[in-house]
Amino acid sequence: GKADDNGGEKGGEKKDNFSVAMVTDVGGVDDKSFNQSAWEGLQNFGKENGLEKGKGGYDYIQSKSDADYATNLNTLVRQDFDLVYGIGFLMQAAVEEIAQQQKDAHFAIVDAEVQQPNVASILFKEQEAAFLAGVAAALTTKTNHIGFIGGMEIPVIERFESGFLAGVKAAKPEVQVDVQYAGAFDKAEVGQSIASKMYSSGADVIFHAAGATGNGLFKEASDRKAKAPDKDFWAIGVDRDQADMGPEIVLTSALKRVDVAVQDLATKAKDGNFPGGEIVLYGLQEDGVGLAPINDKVANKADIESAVKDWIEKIKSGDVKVPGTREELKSFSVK
Amino acid sequence: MSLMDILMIVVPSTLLWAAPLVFTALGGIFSERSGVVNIGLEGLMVIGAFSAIVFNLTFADTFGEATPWIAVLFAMVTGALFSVLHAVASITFRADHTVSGVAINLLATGLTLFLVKLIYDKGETGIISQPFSKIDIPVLKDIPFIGKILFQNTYWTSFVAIIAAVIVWYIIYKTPFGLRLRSVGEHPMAADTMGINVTKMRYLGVIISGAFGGIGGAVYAQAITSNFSHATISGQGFMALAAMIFGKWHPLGALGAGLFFGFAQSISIIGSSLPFLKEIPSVYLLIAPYVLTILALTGFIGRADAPKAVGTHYIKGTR
Amino acid sequence: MEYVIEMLNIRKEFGNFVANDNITLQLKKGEIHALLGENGAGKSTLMNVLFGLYQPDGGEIRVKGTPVKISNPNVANDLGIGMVHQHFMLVDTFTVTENIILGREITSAGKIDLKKAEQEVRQISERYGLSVDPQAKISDISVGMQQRVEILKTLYRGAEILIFDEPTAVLTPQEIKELIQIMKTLIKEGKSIILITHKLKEIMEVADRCTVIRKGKGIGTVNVSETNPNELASLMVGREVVFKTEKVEATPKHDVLEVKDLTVKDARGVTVVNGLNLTVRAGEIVGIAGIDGNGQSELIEAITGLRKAESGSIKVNGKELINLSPRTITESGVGHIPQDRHKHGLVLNFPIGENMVLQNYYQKPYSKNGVLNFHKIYEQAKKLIREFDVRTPSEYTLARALSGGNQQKAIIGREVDRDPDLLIAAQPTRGLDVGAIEFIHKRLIEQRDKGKAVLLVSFELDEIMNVSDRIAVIYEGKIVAIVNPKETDEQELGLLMAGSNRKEAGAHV
Amino acid sequence: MSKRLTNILTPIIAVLLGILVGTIIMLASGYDPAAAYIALWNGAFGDIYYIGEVIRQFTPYILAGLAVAFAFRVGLFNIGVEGQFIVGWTAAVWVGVAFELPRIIHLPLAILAAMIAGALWAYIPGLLKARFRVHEVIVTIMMNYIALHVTNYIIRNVLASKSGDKTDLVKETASLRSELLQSMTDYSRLHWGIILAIICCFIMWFLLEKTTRGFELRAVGFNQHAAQYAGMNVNRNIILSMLISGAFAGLAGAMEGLGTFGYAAVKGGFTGVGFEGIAIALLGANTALGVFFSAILFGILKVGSLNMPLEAGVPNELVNIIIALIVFFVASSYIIRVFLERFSKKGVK
Ligand SMILES: Nc1ncnc2c1ncn2[C@@H]1O[C@H](COP(=O)(O)OP(=O)(O)OP(=O)(O)O)[C@@H](O)[C@H]1O
Ligand SMILES: Nc1ncnc2c1ncn2[C@@H]1O[C@H](COP(=O)(O)OP(=O)(O)OP(=O)(O)O)[C@@H](O)[C@H]1O
Ligand SMILES: [Mg+2]
Ligand SMILES: [Mg+2]
Repeated sequence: GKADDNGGEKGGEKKDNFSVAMVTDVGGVDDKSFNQSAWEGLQNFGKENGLEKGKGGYDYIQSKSDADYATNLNTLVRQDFDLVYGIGFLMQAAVEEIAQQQKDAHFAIVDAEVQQPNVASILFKEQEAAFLAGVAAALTTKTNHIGFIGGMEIPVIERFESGFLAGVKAAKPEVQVDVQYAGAFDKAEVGQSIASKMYSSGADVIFHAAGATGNGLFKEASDRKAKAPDKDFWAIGVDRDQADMGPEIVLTSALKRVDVAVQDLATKAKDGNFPGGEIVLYGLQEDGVGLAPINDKVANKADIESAVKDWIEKIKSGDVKVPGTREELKSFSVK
Repeated sequence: MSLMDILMIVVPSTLLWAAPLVFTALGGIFSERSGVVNIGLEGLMVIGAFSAIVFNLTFADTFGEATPWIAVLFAMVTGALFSVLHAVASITFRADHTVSGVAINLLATGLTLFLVKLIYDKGETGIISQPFSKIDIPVLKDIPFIGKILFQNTYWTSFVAIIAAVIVWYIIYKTPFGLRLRSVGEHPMAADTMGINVTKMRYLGVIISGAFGGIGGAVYAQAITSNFSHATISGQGFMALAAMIFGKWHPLGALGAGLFFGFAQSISIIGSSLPFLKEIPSVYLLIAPYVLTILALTGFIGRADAPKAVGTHYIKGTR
Repeated sequence: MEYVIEMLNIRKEFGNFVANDNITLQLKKGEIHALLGENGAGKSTLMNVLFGLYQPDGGEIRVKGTPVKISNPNVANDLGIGMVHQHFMLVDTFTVTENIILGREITSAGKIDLKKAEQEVRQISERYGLSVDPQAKISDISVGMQQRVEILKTLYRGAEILIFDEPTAVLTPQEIKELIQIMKTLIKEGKSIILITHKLKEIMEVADRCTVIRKGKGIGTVNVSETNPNELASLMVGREVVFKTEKVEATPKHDVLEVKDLTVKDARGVTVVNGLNLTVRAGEIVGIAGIDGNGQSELIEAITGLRKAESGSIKVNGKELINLSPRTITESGVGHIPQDRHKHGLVLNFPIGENMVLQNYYQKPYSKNGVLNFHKIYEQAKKLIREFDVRTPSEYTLARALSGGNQQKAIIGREVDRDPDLLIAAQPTRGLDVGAIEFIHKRLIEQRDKGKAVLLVSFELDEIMNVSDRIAVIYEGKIVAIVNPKETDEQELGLLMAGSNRKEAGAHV
Repeated sequence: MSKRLTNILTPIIAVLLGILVGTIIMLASGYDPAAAYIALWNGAFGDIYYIGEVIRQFTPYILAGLAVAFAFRVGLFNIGVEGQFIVGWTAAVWVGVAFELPRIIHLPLAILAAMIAGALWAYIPGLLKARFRVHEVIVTIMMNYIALHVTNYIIRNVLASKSGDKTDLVKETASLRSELLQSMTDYSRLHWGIILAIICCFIMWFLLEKTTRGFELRAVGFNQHAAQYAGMNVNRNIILSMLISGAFAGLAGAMEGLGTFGYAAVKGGFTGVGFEGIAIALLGANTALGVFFSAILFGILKVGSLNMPLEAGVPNELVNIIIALIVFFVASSYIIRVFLERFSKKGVK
């Protein structure tokens, strides 16, 4: 803790190094999702600045349950890390509370908003990535039938859903989109059953924003593709490029560059520009979201790419404002 | 959506869900029929899932398409080995069966995740390249109507599960082994006086349950999740336990219960697409399988009697 | 003389307790050899040693002169030793055939050949006159039938020597007769039998010789033809025993229990008490005689509130009690010594002390404002243990650890001490030795003499005749006759119980 | 060796054996056990903050353990503590955010709401068991899932504020948090709930061991037939035991809702507290005192282990293995007793 005897020594280190650490939620740093991405960002930051993993450099703690967030955040503060990240909206309350207690420490939270002078909130415009995914999906579908699988009905996923639907609508209004929530982020079998239902009822592209539940989607798509290689069963990944989940079936992925954001924010803080009390939004403009490369096996890959490029320009320029809620989606139109 | 469409979605999905539950519940039957409570089914599935995924990742290149099947066999062996712990504790060391089962669950989760860290230096494994795949069953798929519903877009493992249930029924009700196993679970002292080695039968019961639990986990992981993480097996073992009790400790009953659970889950998934269910809040669909199970139990299944001596220790010379 | 079995100087210890101390028992070929001793004397232990369930700590066993080591029941079976256990070793959910072939299944291609097995069972059954249905489920057949299945099990395994551990304790008089017939047939077929029983009459009737043990020690072997029941009893107990319980003439007063047109269904929904009428007066003991399964259990369960009655009336001291809760009925002055002491009578995992207040723990002085007063509870327990001679290390000992006889004494103490106006005693002496039986009979008569009404249900005609002031014969759920014990005999009762009416029965006398 | 000494020694030996095997596993897999245990120790006791966190952690463990143990003593296996815990948590927060009341009413009301919610959730399996003899194990498993989905729905659609997946913090007047306790423990989340948990231990002990009601409950637990014979209402006692068990579980939920977290959030899956409760109860031999101590042990191991990867580079899954081994050895205490007896006999000779 603060009073422990090697505190002075660490104080010394502090002058040389800017140390950063993060607390993951129960997923851990190999969750193939935002925890992993955040950790990659920290590692990159560490490499860039010649830091070592561990105290005084960069490190992480994995939580075992929701109750552990506060303990872990506190532990990192007590180890005198200069900036402590809470990864995921689940950590919002814990960060908020500890920030008030540890006024000298600096925090950042990903995917949630905490209004404290010593906390920077990192939010993403997921809807923009999802919008692009929607465009790609709409231009790929031959059946004019698409699916969306959500994990749980929480604001982040609603942003994915709204953006995706807006993208589809913008590119090809006549396409029908089935939306279904699995109710969990860790139920691959539910994901698979939903995907199966959607493919069976005629969808040929499905986008998921459902964490490990989405693994069921890739499984279903791969199975179907293996059985009927000349038919289309596309899946769109989320958060990172999920092309590794099935080279035959992953159309693209809606990227959420937590790594970019984490690294960027750490750099800002190191340079003395810590955006305490602010919300730092990462969208297309900031390279915080994007679309992964389109699968080579799509016939009209070039068309899709150019369409996507157009829309990116429009979004970046502010011509198009992508809806982030269902409410906004209702009033969304391209013209 | 036409009825045919609905059936074509619901039936394969029911079968998909049911298979791991049925395998594991069958395992539970062996153990409990021999008189040993097995609440450790969850842990046995964890072990099975873990072993199958590790095997699959390691040997996919060697065995090619046969990999998932060999991985199931491997998981069967590891499950059986792991269950020896439960057998030793609850039979030889006279541990409370439930406590030992809880320990098995805790140990399985802890150990497998520890090993994943140790082997891969990661929190969860990568995706396997040779999972169980959807297939159309040759010949049968062409049966009019039924073929489309039952034998297309499905998994071999689902049919293996059904066949396994029938075989287990045969073993438990038609063979000397089954008779002895049941006698040990009903009245161990009677069995002892008839020269049956109670300890041996109970060890066998538990070890076979471990083998089946391992299969259940392996099937689940290779047909559904394709990797192993802390979330791969999260409650399926308890659902299998419920299926076993629901099925009244009878192999065909467990099969029925597993199919029922699968069916209820499928309905909760497809429900949102059915015209008459579309409007209701999704929470009702999400809880439907569980509510239906409770209603079914209360309404027409009613009380189920466990094997009489289940959970007790047989110590020679006491009653 | 050729002995088929010789158990020489057998010793068996349980921890520090010596259950068998130097006991010798020699069984001749073709004889029925009785083994007699008080509850806890060590009879079952000795037989379990012979059957390979226990390993002796000393002594030697010889079969046909050859020393053997019987390490498990399989070895015993191979040596031709079969045992009919005191507590039946049958799997309730199995059929007769399944129980019999268990462990020695007949198979064809890995599958149990039930057809063939059933045939074989039927054959043996016919040969020894056992008439058992091979396809019946154990839970569906009577106790007597279950016992025959036990016998069949041993015969199926080719037993030459049969051990019967208290076979008659659970049987009706008719069944006992049939069993004795069966034993005689077995002897004729060349078998030898060791018979454990507390009933001296039976020993006198069938046994050739009798070995007596007391407190784990062998007392000796006598030829039955050269002895009499009194000698046997005093050998066993170590003192003189009175058989005919002394009692003065009853002076019955007002009606305490009035049962009118009572109809009760059993667990399977069959009407087993069918318009039954019965009155028990203060100061008398009414014994209910009947063959097991004629509605006795259901009658008692209905009176005590443990089973719902369909219709009719049950009054105690004029108060209608039908279908009230057991608690209300207990509080209205009904005491109940239940038939199954382990199932109903005791919470085996409670200390004996807490069992002593099982019905009145909530009353003063055992509790106040919902809080138990353990001091008072154990004081009461100590008193009852002393008064009723319950042999237990202490009042804190778990009820489970007591012998059957002592458990029964504890229950009787508890029920009698509550001083109920109506005391129902269901088979209060089942499985107890003559000393304990004597004690319990005295207590019942004592209650009667205090002006209480006592309803006694028993399958032992001796007991019924000995203790009751009036005998009510129950048949198919009705009281078919009320007889005076002084004016009847076992034969008449037996016929009444079998459904013949009074006149016919009387005609035989 | 006296029976008493054996009874005390047995669990201690079980714990030591668990640690011993854990050490062997670490050595075999190339980790440094000494460093791991020091990290564990520091993570649990290295700072007054961590002591506060340990207590905070085991507070709901005590209650969840009591919930499981109480039902066990009446012969029921309540796997549904997890679900009752979740509904208790939600109910407490509901009352905590929805009303404006003075503390003296608000806090008790919120706590009561949690207990009632947990009790009602347990009432259903209790009732079905009593009335229809439906196996409580299945029903409670199913009720867990129903609790999860229903509370998520309520939180999302009824309780959640603007953000949509989480309620506001409960009002100050309904909070178990304490400035005093926090300042004593350097900002740990220690709250007054620990007092309630200790009181509940006492209540469980007193109720079961000292009252007529406890007499009935225990009798029903051991022998329903004898209980019925003795004039006790078996069904009522079954239901009652589930109600009390559920109330304990609900109260455990209030510890999280009014103390540790101060809010309720949509949950992606089970919290695990209810399932830990099973292990805690069994480890504590289903007695109040036993549950108390085993909950403390669990709390220490859980909180301490968080520090292991950071300080010693040892995966904290290892602690789960050790916990499992301890439960395993406690379950097998028969064999430990046999060894102790042999050992002491030899000592005498
Ligand atoms: N497994 C055992 N462990 C310890 N003591 C035992 C055991 N079995 C029997 N005993 C004790 O040994 C003594 C003899 O018991 P046993 O069952 O042989 O009596 P019994 O003569 O058959 O009595 P009963 O007439 O009641 O059947 C009893 O005092 C009993 O307490
Ligand atoms: N493990 C044991 N430890 C101590 N005593 C035991 C043990 N097992 C059995 N006994 C005792 O052995 C004795 C004989 O048992 P048994 O069941 O034959 O009793 P019983 O008097 O014949 O009663 P009943 O025939 O009515 O069941 C009893 O005293 C019983 O308590
Ligand atoms: Mg005996
Ligand atoms: Mg006896």
